[in-house]
Amino acid sequence: MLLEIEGLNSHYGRIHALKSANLTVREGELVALVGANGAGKTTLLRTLSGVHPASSGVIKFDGRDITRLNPVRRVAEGVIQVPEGRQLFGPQTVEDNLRLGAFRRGSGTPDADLERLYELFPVLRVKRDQPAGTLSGGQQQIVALGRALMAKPRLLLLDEPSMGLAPLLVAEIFEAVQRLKREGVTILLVEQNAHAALSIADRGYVIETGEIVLSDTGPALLSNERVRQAYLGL
Amino acid sequence: MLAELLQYLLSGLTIGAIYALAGLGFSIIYNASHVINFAQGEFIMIGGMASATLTASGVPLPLAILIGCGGAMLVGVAVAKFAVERARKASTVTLIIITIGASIFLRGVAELVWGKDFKRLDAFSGETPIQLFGASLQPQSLWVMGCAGVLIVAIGLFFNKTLTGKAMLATSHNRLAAQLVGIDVKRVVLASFALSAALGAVGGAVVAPITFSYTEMGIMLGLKGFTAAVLGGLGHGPGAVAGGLIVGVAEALGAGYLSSAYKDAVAFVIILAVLLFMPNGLFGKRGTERV
Amino acid sequence: ADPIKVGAIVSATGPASFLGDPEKKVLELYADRINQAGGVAGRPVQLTVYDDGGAADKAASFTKRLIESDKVDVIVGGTTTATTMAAVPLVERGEVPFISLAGAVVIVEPVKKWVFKTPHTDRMAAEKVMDDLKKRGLTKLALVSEDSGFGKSGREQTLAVAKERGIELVADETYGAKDTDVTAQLTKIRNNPAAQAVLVFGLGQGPAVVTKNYRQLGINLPLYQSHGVASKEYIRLAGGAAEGVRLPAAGLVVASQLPDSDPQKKVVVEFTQVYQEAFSVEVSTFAGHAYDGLMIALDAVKRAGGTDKAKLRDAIEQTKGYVGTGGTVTMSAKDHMGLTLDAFHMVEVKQGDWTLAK
Amino acid sequence: MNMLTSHEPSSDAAPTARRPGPPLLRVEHLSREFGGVLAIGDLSFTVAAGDIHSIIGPNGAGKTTLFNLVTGVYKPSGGRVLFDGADVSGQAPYRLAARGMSRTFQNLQIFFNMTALENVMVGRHLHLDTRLLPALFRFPSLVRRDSEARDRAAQLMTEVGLSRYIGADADSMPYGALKRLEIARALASQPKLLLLDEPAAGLNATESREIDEVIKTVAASGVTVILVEHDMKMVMGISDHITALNHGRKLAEGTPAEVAANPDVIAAYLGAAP
Amino acid sequence: MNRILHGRLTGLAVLGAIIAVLPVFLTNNFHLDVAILAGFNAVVCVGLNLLIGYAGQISLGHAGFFGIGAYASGVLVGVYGWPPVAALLAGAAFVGVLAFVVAKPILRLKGHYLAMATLGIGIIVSIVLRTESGLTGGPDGMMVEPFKIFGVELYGEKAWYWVVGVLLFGVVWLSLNLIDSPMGRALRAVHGSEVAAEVVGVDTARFKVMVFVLSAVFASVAGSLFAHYAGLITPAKADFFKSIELVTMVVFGGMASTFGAVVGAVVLTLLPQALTVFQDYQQIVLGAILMATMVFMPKGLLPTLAGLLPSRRRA
Ligand SMILES: Nc1ncnc2c1ncn2[C@@H]1O[C@H](COP(=O)(O)OP(=O)(O)OP(=O)(O)O)[C@@H](O)[C@H]1O
Ligand SMILES: Nc1ncnc2c1ncn2[C@@H]1O[C@H](COP(=O)(O)OP(=O)(O)OP(=O)(O)O)[C@@H](O)[C@H]1O
Ligand SMILES: [Mg+2]
Ligand SMILES: [Mg+2]
Repeated sequence: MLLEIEGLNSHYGRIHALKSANLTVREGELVALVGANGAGKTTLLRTLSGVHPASSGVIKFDGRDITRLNPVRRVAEGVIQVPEGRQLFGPQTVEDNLRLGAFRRGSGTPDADLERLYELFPVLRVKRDQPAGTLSGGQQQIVALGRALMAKPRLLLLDEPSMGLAPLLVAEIFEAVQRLKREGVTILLVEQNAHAALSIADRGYVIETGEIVLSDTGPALLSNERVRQAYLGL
Repeated sequence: MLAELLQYLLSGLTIGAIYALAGLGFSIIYNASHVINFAQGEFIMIGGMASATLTASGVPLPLAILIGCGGAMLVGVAVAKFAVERARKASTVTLIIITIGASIFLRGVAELVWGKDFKRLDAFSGETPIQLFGASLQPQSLWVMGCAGVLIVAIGLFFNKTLTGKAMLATSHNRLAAQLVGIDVKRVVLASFALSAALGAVGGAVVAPITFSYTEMGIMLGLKGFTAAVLGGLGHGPGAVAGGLIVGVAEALGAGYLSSAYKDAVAFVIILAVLLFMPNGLFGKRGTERV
Repeated sequence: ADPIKVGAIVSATGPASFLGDPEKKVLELYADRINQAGGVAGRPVQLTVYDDGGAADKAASFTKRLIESDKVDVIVGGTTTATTMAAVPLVERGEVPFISLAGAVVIVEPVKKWVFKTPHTDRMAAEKVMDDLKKRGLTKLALVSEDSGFGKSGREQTLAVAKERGIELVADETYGAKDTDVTAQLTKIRNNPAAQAVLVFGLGQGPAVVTKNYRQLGINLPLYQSHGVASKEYIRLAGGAAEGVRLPAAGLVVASQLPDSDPQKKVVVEFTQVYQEAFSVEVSTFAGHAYDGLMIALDAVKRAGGTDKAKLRDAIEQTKGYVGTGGTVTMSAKDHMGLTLDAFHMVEVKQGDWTLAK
Repeated sequence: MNMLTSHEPSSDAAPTARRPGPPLLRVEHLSREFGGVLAIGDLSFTVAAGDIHSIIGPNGAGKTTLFNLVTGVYKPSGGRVLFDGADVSGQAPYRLAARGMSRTFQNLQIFFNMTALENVMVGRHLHLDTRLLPALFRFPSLVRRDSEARDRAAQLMTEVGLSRYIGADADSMPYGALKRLEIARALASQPKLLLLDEPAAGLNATESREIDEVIKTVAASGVTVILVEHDMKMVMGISDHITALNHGRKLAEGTPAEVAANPDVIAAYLGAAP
Repeated sequence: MNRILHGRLTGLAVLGAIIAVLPVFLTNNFHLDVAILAGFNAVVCVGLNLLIGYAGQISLGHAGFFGIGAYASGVLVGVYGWPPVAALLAGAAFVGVLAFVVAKPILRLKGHYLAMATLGIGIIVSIVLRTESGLTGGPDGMMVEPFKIFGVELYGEKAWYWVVGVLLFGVVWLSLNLIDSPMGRALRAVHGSEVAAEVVGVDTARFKVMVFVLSAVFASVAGSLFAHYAGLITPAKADFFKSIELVTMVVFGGMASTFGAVVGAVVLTLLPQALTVFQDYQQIVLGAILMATMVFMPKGLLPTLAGLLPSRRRA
């Protein structure tokens, strides 16, 4: 068990955004989390990264309780998030953004990784010296993903990685996610493109107004009537 | 005629270098947190007062400056830790008001510690003016300009070439994202305050022989430093230096050729004119936010 | 017994702090001493001091507070001409005796019913300097004045006195009270071949900056200052640059050099001793001004037999032969200062100390 | 009353047939460069009144830039934009809004210092009394119209599916809700031309279908819609006409079926026929 | 948000009641004097809050406008013998025109650059006031004649208290009206996102200029009346520090809250007076209070305190 969440609660002021959530992710597993707008998906990821405090409950990573660790320590443990809305360092160049992704790995030269990333997403190479903030929406999304990969995550938290991407790229991203999984990275994937997410996921969770209401294997959820109606538009 | 002009230029450059040093301090903190630290002037004051009083009681100058720097750094870290960091979610204006509060507080403490009178610090390498084509230059001016020069290069390298420097910048651009890549944003902000406090203190020490040091010396220098930093483009080190020199020279020429009373006005008219055509200062980055 | 309520507004901080700070200290020191000695006519002195930071509007507001809220019997202070003049209409309207510690002649000319002052006027300073120039056979003077109340008034008086005494003003520059660099103005004077001597009219650190810049520019003309710098502080700040500077000052700064025959000698020596013992810093004439102001007020309380404001005012106006740090004071309905030129000494800085100029 | 269709009657609305109407927007040889790179190059196309006209293309093709040029957020480096018969190139956005354009943003532009409802009310700006004196002295007519605007804004929010956020502060809303909020705000100004930049981003399939409905209703009421979207199900389902861009230039144009079958579009964008 | 902040009528009623009852507790002229000064500051701050708090445009030069108003009255009445009311109006008109002329280019600037530009304008104004001593009396200021209207001289703290009280009440009323109007919403939208405001038809430049001019005129009128009341004005009233003080009051009380601006102005006018008891520790205490308040109440005094009350959310 790489990640274990037990009875996790989280608030924004008086708003109870996450209600005793229980969730587990095994080492090497790809788990999808689906839910409507405002269900609390982003909140869950933010609480996992430590940028939003948990009100109660326990988060265990690799057997250790990390509920009270600060974000920096969690990143050091290898918990890496691709945040909603991309959150780039706008005025800094694309390459600086990517290098900063490797910040926690210290001063070692991540040039080889950078090169691999450029192979994977050629547009990054083209735009490497441009301020990240001036890129198109989809290009920025790729920078955000690339930056997270530079950190060599153990647990990758993806918050809607396909948002704003052209169909071709969506396919590429999902392929990349699968490849990462094959390389041993554990992934928790939040996606509005529930169909694609559940298709590649080992298991999935459904969250509604802050509560986890359903969990099953990916294929089972895909054929679940409730899921089909509420999230797949079928 | 030429000697007169040269004299004004030299005085302007000296004063300008002082402003430049103050402006650099603003830029550093801005680069780490987008906070405008109105207590920057007080760091300068601490440096000036510490070196003046310590040397007066027999401490050798380099040691006195070092102690001043250390003291200023402690104060800077305290301001960052107990005030700025705690109000992290507050708006920029609120943070500015906090630093104003800090500056009033520090001035009050300084008055208790050092008293209200002016302190004198001997020039580092004598007071015999250097004669240049009929104009004279104080040796201390060279110290000021030299310090400004060295520091701007060091700071430029730091922010543009080191990962730590880039991490500082990143923190100011997007604190959330900085946390998510593992940057300890609190430490970054503390470090930036420590760094600019040290810088301010060195500045205070080298300018003290020219301006005297007193507990209120930071007010004017702080204001002029802010001016220099904005004129050059906030966060841009060489810009702050250029801004400082421009303000200093404009003042000296204004005092020389127009009227001493309007010398500050001359500087501000120039600044307004620059901002009209370059809304982000001389070297400031243009907007990188898209819709 | 009812305390005698003495109010004070001084500029203990701000650009005039090197005047106001000693003033504040002296007032507090002597109020204590007098109370320990049993007060005045059996009544203790209750002192309320406000620091106006050198700002005229703050001085006005504190004056109002002293009159309206603290209900003081007499006000000492107004460190600078500006703060004094801000208080003047209020004390006139509120009918409270007011003894200013500032220099300009406008404070007491024309005479205002409730307003008095202790230091010599700027006009006297100008006269003293002109006399000295004449003695040295110099006739062309360059003036550098501060753009503050004292400096402006001093400038006007200098212009007037120069005309009277046939001295030609060949340059007329100004600087700001907070300026840290005056080389531009001094450069103009250096390049003016007519100038034979330079007079600086200002307070606080400004004149010290001028002095330093003056030497840095290598100007060798005789340099005069006003009594606005008559404090060791000035010499300390200007350092070696102050060597040879001349200025008119009260006897206090050269206490030990005064001839024993001088009636002031005993007073100034004793005051110097008390002051230096209490604060272990060198005495300044400004401290003396405050001392004189307080003493004249309390002396008047004794003579007036109480603190009725009208009687107190009359008693102050009738001060006769009071020997203070500034000289022997004899006031009248036409003269609310009561000092003559005799008590003003031309002093010169030699080896970092004041000496009576020959 | 259905707010989405309650626009002021426009004479040229032709709701009957899906024949292309007269052009409402005409883009001629438009270009825009950033630091020497052309984000839009020599682009020309027209949008017929009453149509739902989609712009598709790979990331970085220049779709958002095109929106910014059409709505006056950026000034073109060359070419013209004609709206409703008039040359409006380089006009300020607020002038274009007065002419009847409104839009949403790919990078959310929400008034986070206000409530959700107030955000939508700002959308009614053009239809309210915004003079200083009536505001200072609170003229009754102003107050009355303002409260009508409030009701109207609330109804619009309901129609885009935001009824539960009517009283909420904008800064407490989740991403998907904010996308809808932008649509409501844009609709509040009762535009002739509505430009939507990825309205379905961040919405799941079911939620996207809701937005489909909203767009269709709006279009049915005679509002012309230009849509940028990567959700091909939505684009192919509701568009009357599609223009595909690549590298700032036109790649293909036509009905959804035509464009979807175009080999260039498939190669550059779709990957496989949807 | 709380009812107290937004319920216009409740807020106005409370303000009116406080103004009406306060004199009972102000036992001497000095206390009235402080209240009057607080009132003048509050008037300026309410206007400044429209600009800073609502429209999100910083100004570090507003004391300049206050100063121009004050000196217009001082000079026109004292030197040229104008009737005070005419001088006040002329000052306000001049400030209005000046603000209008500078606003357009300046308000294109953002954030700290705007701060710098407004600061520059304020400083230039104060330098002119300090230097043109022929008219203005120079650094030490000038005396100003009392305010006369219809031959009646306004004299004494009592009379002025009511004048300022009514003025403040009026200004607050106008400000509340403005904010609760389409124009007010447009101003706040400018703060939130300028492009978004533009694309729904808000001429952001025009609204920014308008609110800048409006707040400058508020400051000028307050300055004129202040000059007559105080009888002495100095360039310090127009300088950078005064501008900073005004901004501090607005932020301290609570940005984007009209009553917050009033509270900020009142508290920060009283505080230095109250702190004189600390003697040499005055500055330290003032600085500490300022810091602590902003650290623990980053939204400002009033909004934070109001937030503590049980609040009913609006539907
Ligand atoms: N900063 C905030 N302040 C107050 N409430 C918030 C804040 N952020 C989110 N919420 C509330 O928390 C709940 C969960 O929001 P969250 O952003 O986690 O949803 P989500 O599932 O990620 O939605 P989406 O798919 O739209 O991104 C929502 O009801 C939202 O209104
Ligand atoms: N302000 C700018 N400075 C520099 N380059 C820019 C700027 N704006 C846009 N670009 C460039 O123009 C190109 C087009 O960007 P645009 O945002 O229009 O693409 P898009 O088609 O909307 O893409 P997406 O589908 O990813 O949103 C991109 O390569 C981008 O980097
Ligand atoms: Mg989310
Ligand atoms: Mg786009």
